Amino acid sequence: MKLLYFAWVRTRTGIAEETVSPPAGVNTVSALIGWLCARGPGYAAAFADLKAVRVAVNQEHAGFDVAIKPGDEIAFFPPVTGGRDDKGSAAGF
Amino acid sequence: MKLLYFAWVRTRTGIAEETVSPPAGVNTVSALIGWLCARGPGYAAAFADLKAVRVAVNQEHAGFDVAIKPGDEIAFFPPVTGGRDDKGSAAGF
Amino acid sequence: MIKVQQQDFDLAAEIAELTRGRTDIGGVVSFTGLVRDVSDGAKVAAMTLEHYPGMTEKQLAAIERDACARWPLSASLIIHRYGRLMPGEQIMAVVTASAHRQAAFEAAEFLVDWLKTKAPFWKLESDGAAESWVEARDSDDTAAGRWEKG
Amino acid sequence: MIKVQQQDFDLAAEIAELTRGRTDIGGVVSFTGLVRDVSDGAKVAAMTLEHYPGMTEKQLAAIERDACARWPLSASLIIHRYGRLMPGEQIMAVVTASAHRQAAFEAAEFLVDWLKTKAPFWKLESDGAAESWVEARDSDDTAAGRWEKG
Repeated sequence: MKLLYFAWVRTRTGIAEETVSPPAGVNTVSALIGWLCARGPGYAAAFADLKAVRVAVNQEHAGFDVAIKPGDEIAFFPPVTGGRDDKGSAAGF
Repeated sequence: MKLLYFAWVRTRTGIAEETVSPPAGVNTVSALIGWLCARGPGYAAAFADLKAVRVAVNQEHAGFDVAIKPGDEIAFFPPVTGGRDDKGSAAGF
Repeated sequence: MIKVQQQDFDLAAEIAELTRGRTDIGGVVSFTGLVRDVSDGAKVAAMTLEHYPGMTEKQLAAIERDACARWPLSASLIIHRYGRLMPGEQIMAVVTASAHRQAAFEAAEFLVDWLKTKAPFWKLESDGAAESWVEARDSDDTAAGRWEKG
Repeated sequence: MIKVQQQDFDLAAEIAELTRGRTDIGGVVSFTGLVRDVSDGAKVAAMTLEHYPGMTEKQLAAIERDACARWPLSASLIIHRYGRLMPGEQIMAVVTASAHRQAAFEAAEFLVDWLKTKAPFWKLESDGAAESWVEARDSDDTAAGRWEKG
């Protein structure tokens, strides 16, 4: 399966995308995250606060309990930040 | 005083602007209209339906009872038509 | 800024001029009014806008001041054309810039409603043969009425 | 129409393309979002937008379809840039065209609210030295929330 990382999730994993073949038992987003965290401290840091991480499976928003299978495209990213009002971000609108 | 006519008021009077010196007793918009109507059928047609005529004195909207004096700029025109919605005018907005 | 002119305008150039050198503006709303080719179902070949030079500019400047007093605008522009226009041509534009996008939207809508109902322009429509003056209609007054205070 | 691109855009050219040959459109509303030079009081030298190619276009197309289903639009356009942007530069634009000016205004505001809160873009701000990811904030969700049905 193809994995994609965006924004600070990407800066923590250290890579933007990779193709992985986890064992058959890794068949949900949660299980995939567990498997990834065992691969190194960058992954563990990226997934340390799951409340701050969003998931998409095949380009659709998904929960952590969603089933995944070989061939899926799975992306991890922070909540989107369209920019904020007033005293907010430089994205003024 | 300077008189201005716009839109169909202008097409009825037949002129866009003119300078007139009515007698001293003609000191309100109403009196001016009466005096103009006596000058010819074009004026009489322009002022036949006063509900459809708007007045500005020195570029400010005014009522028919407003006082006027030599040197004033007095304009007569229909209600403005900014364009209408939907099935309205070609001014689509 | 108020521009009453016969010639066409380039919206992007007008917005660029309005926001040039400004790095504090979050959003810019624009509304462009176009000439349609139908009026009450009848085909329109051309439209001629007549106005009262001098009074028009005064009234547009007054409503722009009003909008700036009611909403926190960084910049604003009203352009209105007069003369003969063909279907598809631009008639007018309103541009509002603000740090607050909702303020920019509301102020633009307020100005457009006002322009549609109160701006001193008269419209003569031609179907290619006959010409007729467009009359005012109540529904527009209703739209402008929602901005009245109290 | 959806355009996700790195390069800048010319709003007037985009509107002209969208309305070309159309003589049934009464009004065109646009909103252009700009980069500001401050963020929570701190100076911003540049902003980098990252997105999820493929998913971004899908989501923008879906919200555009939603807007077209809710309002009688003649045409619509969403442009969103990504990559490195400097203060004063255009980030995004929404254009809506309709025979009904209020529909055009409402649909544009709906799309802008959505883009601000839900569009899959992440923003990295730089003050010239350090860089930091912009986090989401609740007030924007509130603005988008007013469009929820029921």
